[in-house]
Amino acid sequence: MEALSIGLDAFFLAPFRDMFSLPDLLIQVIWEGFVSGVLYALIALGFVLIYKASSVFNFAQGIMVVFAALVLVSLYNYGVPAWLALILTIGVMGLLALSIERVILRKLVNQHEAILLMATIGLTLIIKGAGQLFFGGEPKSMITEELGLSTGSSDWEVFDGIVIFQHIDIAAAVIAIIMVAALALFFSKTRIGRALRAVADDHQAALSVGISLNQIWAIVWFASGIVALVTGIMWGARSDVSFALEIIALKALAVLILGGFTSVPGAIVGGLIVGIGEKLFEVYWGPIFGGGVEAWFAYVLALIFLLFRPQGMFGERHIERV
Amino acid sequence: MNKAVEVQSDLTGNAQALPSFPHYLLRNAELYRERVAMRHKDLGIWHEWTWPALLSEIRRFSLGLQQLGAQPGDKVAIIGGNRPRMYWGFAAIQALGAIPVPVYADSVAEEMVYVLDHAEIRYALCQDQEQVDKVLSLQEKLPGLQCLIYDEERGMRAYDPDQVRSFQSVQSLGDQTVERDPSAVANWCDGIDRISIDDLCVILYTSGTTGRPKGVMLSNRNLILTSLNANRFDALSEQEETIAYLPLAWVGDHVFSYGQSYTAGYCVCCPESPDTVTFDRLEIAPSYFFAPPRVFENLLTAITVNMEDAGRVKHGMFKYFIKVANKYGEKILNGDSVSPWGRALYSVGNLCVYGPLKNRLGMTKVRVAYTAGEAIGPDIFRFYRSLGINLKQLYGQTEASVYITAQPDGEIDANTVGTPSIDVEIDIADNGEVLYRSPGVFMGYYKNDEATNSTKTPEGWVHTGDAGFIDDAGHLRIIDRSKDVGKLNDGSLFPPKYIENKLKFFPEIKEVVAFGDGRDYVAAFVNIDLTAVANWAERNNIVYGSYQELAAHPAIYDIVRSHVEKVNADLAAESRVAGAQIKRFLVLHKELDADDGELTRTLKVRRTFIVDRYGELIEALYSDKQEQFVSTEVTFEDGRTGKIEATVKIQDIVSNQASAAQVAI
Amino acid sequence: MLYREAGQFKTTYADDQALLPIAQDRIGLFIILAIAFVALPLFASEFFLSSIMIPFLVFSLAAIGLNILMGYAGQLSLGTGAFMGVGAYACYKLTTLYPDMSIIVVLLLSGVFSAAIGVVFGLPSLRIKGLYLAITTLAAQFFLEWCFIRIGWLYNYNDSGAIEVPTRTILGLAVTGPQATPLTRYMFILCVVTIMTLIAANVLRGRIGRSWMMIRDMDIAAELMGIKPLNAKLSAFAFSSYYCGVAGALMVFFWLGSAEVEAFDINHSFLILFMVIIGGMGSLTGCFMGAAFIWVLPVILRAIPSAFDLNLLAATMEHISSIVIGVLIIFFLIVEPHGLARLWQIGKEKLRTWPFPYAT
Amino acid sequence: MSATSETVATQASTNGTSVLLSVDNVTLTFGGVKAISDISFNINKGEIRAIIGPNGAGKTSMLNVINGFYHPQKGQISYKGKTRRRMKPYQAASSGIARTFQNVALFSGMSTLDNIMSGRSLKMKRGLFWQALHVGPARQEEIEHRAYVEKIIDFLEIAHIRKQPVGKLPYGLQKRVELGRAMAMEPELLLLDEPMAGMNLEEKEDMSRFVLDLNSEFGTTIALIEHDMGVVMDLADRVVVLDYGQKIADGTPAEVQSNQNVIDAYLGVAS
Repeated sequence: MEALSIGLDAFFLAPFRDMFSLPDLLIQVIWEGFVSGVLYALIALGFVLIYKASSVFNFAQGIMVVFAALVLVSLYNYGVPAWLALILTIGVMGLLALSIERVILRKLVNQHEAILLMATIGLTLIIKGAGQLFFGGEPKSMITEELGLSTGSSDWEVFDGIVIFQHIDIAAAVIAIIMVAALALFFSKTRIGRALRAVADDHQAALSVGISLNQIWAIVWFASGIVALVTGIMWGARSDVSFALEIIALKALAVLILGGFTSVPGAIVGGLIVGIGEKLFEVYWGPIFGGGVEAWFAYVLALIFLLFRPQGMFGERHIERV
Repeated sequence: MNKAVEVQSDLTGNAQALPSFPHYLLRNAELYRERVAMRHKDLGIWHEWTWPALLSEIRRFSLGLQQLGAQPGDKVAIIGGNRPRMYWGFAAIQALGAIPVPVYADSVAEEMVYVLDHAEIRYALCQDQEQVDKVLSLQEKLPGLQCLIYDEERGMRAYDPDQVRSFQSVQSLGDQTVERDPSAVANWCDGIDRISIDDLCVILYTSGTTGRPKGVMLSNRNLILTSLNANRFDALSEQEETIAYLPLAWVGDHVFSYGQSYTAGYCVCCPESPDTVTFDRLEIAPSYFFAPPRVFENLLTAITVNMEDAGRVKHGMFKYFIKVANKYGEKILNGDSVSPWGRALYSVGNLCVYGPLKNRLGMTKVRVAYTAGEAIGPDIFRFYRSLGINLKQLYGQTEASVYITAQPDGEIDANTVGTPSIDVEIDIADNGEVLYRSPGVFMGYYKNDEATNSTKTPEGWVHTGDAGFIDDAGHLRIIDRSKDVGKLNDGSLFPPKYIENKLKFFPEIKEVVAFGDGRDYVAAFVNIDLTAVANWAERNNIVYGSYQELAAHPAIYDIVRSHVEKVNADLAAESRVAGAQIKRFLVLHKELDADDGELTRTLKVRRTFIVDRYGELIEALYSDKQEQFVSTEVTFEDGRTGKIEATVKIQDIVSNQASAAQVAI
Repeated sequence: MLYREAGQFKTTYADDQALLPIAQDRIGLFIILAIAFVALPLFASEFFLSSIMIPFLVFSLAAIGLNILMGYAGQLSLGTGAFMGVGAYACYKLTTLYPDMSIIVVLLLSGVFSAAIGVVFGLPSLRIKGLYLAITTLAAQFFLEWCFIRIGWLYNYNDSGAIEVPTRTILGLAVTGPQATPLTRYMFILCVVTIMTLIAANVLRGRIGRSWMMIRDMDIAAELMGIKPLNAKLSAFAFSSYYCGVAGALMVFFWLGSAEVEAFDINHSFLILFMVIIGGMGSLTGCFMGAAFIWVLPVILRAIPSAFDLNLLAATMEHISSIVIGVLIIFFLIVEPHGLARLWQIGKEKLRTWPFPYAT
Repeated sequence: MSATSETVATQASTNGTSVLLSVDNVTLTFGGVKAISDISFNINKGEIRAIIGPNGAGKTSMLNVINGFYHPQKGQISYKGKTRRRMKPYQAASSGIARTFQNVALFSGMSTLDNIMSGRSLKMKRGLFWQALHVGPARQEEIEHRAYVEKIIDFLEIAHIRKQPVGKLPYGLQKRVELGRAMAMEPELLLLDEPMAGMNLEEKEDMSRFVLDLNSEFGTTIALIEHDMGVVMDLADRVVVLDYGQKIADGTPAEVQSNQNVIDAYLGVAS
């Protein structure tokens, strides 16, 4: 009995006592979580863009992030000026999108979702292999300063403590917000954006707008390529540009479960929940389990969530017909 | 118990024969205790009966039938498809001294009533509800009918159980008899021993191209001696396997699947259903196979059509090796000398094409295959032989218990029907008609002495009704029905079937009716083969809505015309028939159909019927009209009748002039 | 062409429902088994046995496990590696706790643990379908990986964090550990894989296998035929995980000799997944084909540079083989989504109907 | 079984035939939309009962309620004297209700034989152990059921497609296989959702024959939805007519045909 009550206390009460005893740490943890949440959300955003338009669950989004960052860094290392490298990288991502549409998607029209998913897993292998072949497998540093991003940090004194904000993190948050806003504008204000929305609902309707399905697919893959590039820069700036990122990117899957496969707001909210949640869990509950719980928290959270709401936060319940 | 009878056999000396098929059943049950006598694919697998098991089934049924009151001399109809119980019926009935009368299961009620009534049927063994219903609908016309026995249970609940019984219930009647009186089995055997070799064995009704069917009475002697001789001719043993798929009431099936099986002791396999014969044949791989030319034609058409869909390389390879087979295959089969290169090529072809093809056709193990009933196209005949299948022709009749002539191994010619079978004598009458005499010659037509006397001479010679001659090698050649061979107004010879067969050998052409007797020139109706033509149309993007539309298509006319021209060229090359070239033809707007009475049940053309039915079309052929409207009454599969109407185009042909040299001859 | 089936007929349902009803298939299988059981042990080099055949068999078994779940029961899984890990750690714990227990018993029991864990993570499959389910298996993958690292008890608190395979004998012959020869290990694995494949084939053609396929093809109809989705799905998870678990134990005990958590990571799960995709979902033959392809292809690719005296780094070939496999996966999905097994089946059908293009 | 409240039914109908299933005041709504409102009717043992009505009349929903796929908000279903409010589809299956679907719902990856064998799932009892070895009882069981299934194959005349995958079969044959699968369950009550939809005349005649034979030879009670009035009039003993989720008529084919409501709602529209 004694042991049990201690255990319950350790799990259900002690972490909260810790939170309130050191509020500055709590704020720091939440901030850290918020920033990684933003990055999860960005990756998830890439998924959502593609899934909405083509029902392809793009497993390669994670590797695209790595790939974009690698291309950028490597180009710079070859002596290309940073701004030009950025433009060239955008070009490379465009080319990638186009060839994916031409070589893979076009051949797999109307196939089952699971088959499309597996095709993107194959794509992951190809991009990964090519990335390692051309740029080497070892981690590289992001050219943060060369791109005009600050690497400093600011301190904020609060609750008798200090909370440190890395400038790059602030930039990440700001850029992410700009990006989401831009996408929202793109979707609602441009002709192509509207067509993209139409495509998500009804392929025929999209055709009547006068844009071919193939074009739309190329465009969404390009768009998520750019999202990947931005994600890659931000993430690279915080740590290194390495293939380990690919595994972390899988967390975006958990984000998608929370937010739903087709919802942009869902991706953002889901990303933040996962980001903040796993940091809090790691710091306050992690010690109970011996640490390292970040590795699985997102998935288990998603799993528990799924059991209660299989359609996701923003998804609608389907009535099955027979 | 097995009393062998010494029978005189003119050509080959004395032969041992048992007096009846039930005797052979008893013998086989002793002799071949472990051998499978019969197989039936039912419910997905092959059920087997060894000879002793077969004996037991037949005896139980026979005893049950006896309980139902069957007497020696009673006629028992057997109406159904190739199912074991139908075959068991024969021996079970014969064991009681009664006479089985197999009836074509697909004959319509009126046809059936004639036969059942004429044969004074007392019992009927029916396959299923359909046949039972058919017989019951004729009940008032069949006063002697005692009881119906059915094989398949389905739908048979609502019938009077005294009048309509299941096969099993009759068998259990038999079982009860044995329970009551254990000596019943011995008595049953004694009954068999009382059967004499000269007793009536079976009555087979011939559908006949004209007039009422005639009941051919065959004695035990007829069938048993013929079967024994046939077995000896092709060295058939108890090792053979055959598949029974032809109509039970047809003499061919009766001899192949019953007579020869009982005398040789070989196994007969019944297919699952008529639709699955091809597949079932593949599974069984018979060693002794019989089919009318039509089956071989259809098979070849199917092969050709199938290969059209093959890839180019494979198709090319197929064509090449078929050519190789054409060149060497028959020679190798006949044991003639072939160059080592030819043999090598042929064995490669055998590996790549012939072997697999025979495998797909289920003919891998075929030792002897026969075609008979009609003339087979020489190309078709050679095709199968070149694959290494020992296909042979035989010439036979119901009245002869099948065998009149057959080709011995190694003496094969597509144009002949072989040498006289064992114990058969052949004579050619002055008018060219073929006559024969043999132990198989029938007893007479049942209740029709007039017909018997006009067919069979007091000396035992039988008129075949076919015209033919014996060639230098001693082989018989058949030209046509002797009464059908006619003359054009200019006196030239007109053998219609000869012409028709030549045309029918083209895959696109299914049936031809040629006219010319007493006319100025030869003209013809052509029936296209829907399978072959539809496939061709599909490949050439020809759109059509119906058979009628397809038949009237100009492209079809072009094809047919080119075939007619080829036949004309052939005819022109033979002085005797050069005058019989086709001048005008039309493609019929409907398929000739047995349901409409245009074909016999064995799918032979009913010429006189067609002349009546399509008189206006024939007149149009002999006028200068370019088309003719026609309205025809048809019977649909469900028995309803309707009319189809069409305007049929008529095509002229510029005929080849017989060469001057030939005219001079 | 090679199939001459004329004359092969069945007189009982037992024959008709045999695993290999065609005589030629039986002969073919017999030849393959003869090579595997007789020719290879006699003639193959140690390198060939230990670097190609043993991993090939291990992966085949794991692929069978995944294929049962994915190809037959239609439940997507990305956690194969972790389930293999459960088997491996269970085997290690059991054999170190009870050193006297026969290694065969230990091996078979270790699958039970993996099956139990599989059932736990399969529970969500009752409410979750398709891609969503993949996430729960990912949860299993990462959670279990974490367990393998953090729970020291699992590896007996080794400093290295790895499990080291002790020597175990059967009838005095060392089958695991450093003393076991590649030949012994190969023969042991071969027997296990052969028997387990046979069992899988039997289960798949019976009521249970059919219930999985019913759920896969049309879950609503299956339920209306009286299949309880709970039983069908969980039994598929259990059966599949059992196979993965045994494969994992075999991998460590009979191939690697020692293993850390990396041996069971997500990449490993993907590797098995690729084998199933390329081999063919819903086909046992495909599992072997896929395993051979994915395992042997890189070996060949690695051998190419040395054959041409090219001085390429091993890592480079690794990358190239990754690209090649990726391309092949996409190629197969485009050309034949059912993988090598379907290609084989199509080819076989061609040979059966030869010279015709299709059966009539 | 947990969610069933059982009451012993005292219904024995007036004309001596016993009621197999009765639907009492059933209402079914989807998100506020009424698919079925307050419908009552019954199915007698051994009869062929047709449910007809224009598109969207709630016919398929009715079948879905009967076999437990939908749970009605109001009303109850009594089957063989037991009243259930909520029933799982597999419970319906094990209590002897089988069905076919409007759009063929075969197991497309399996052969005709396996599809029909799948209908025997409930009848097969052998556990994993015997299945794994495939000797002894499991094998024996498989063979026994195969024999039963072969009778169905024979009954439906589909021997020639026994080993073919169902996905590639023509539609008419698929419907036949689906009927076979339902028959394999040896149901007491068989629900057929438009068994003849999309068939040509010949196929319809075959199917009608099978339905009638099935009813008379196996004694299976049949409830079917059908659009073809001719077929319904030929097959059905009694007909219930639905329109916009409400029952507008119930009686013999002749009665229904002369019912003014039906003529207005259904026949009027159709002609």
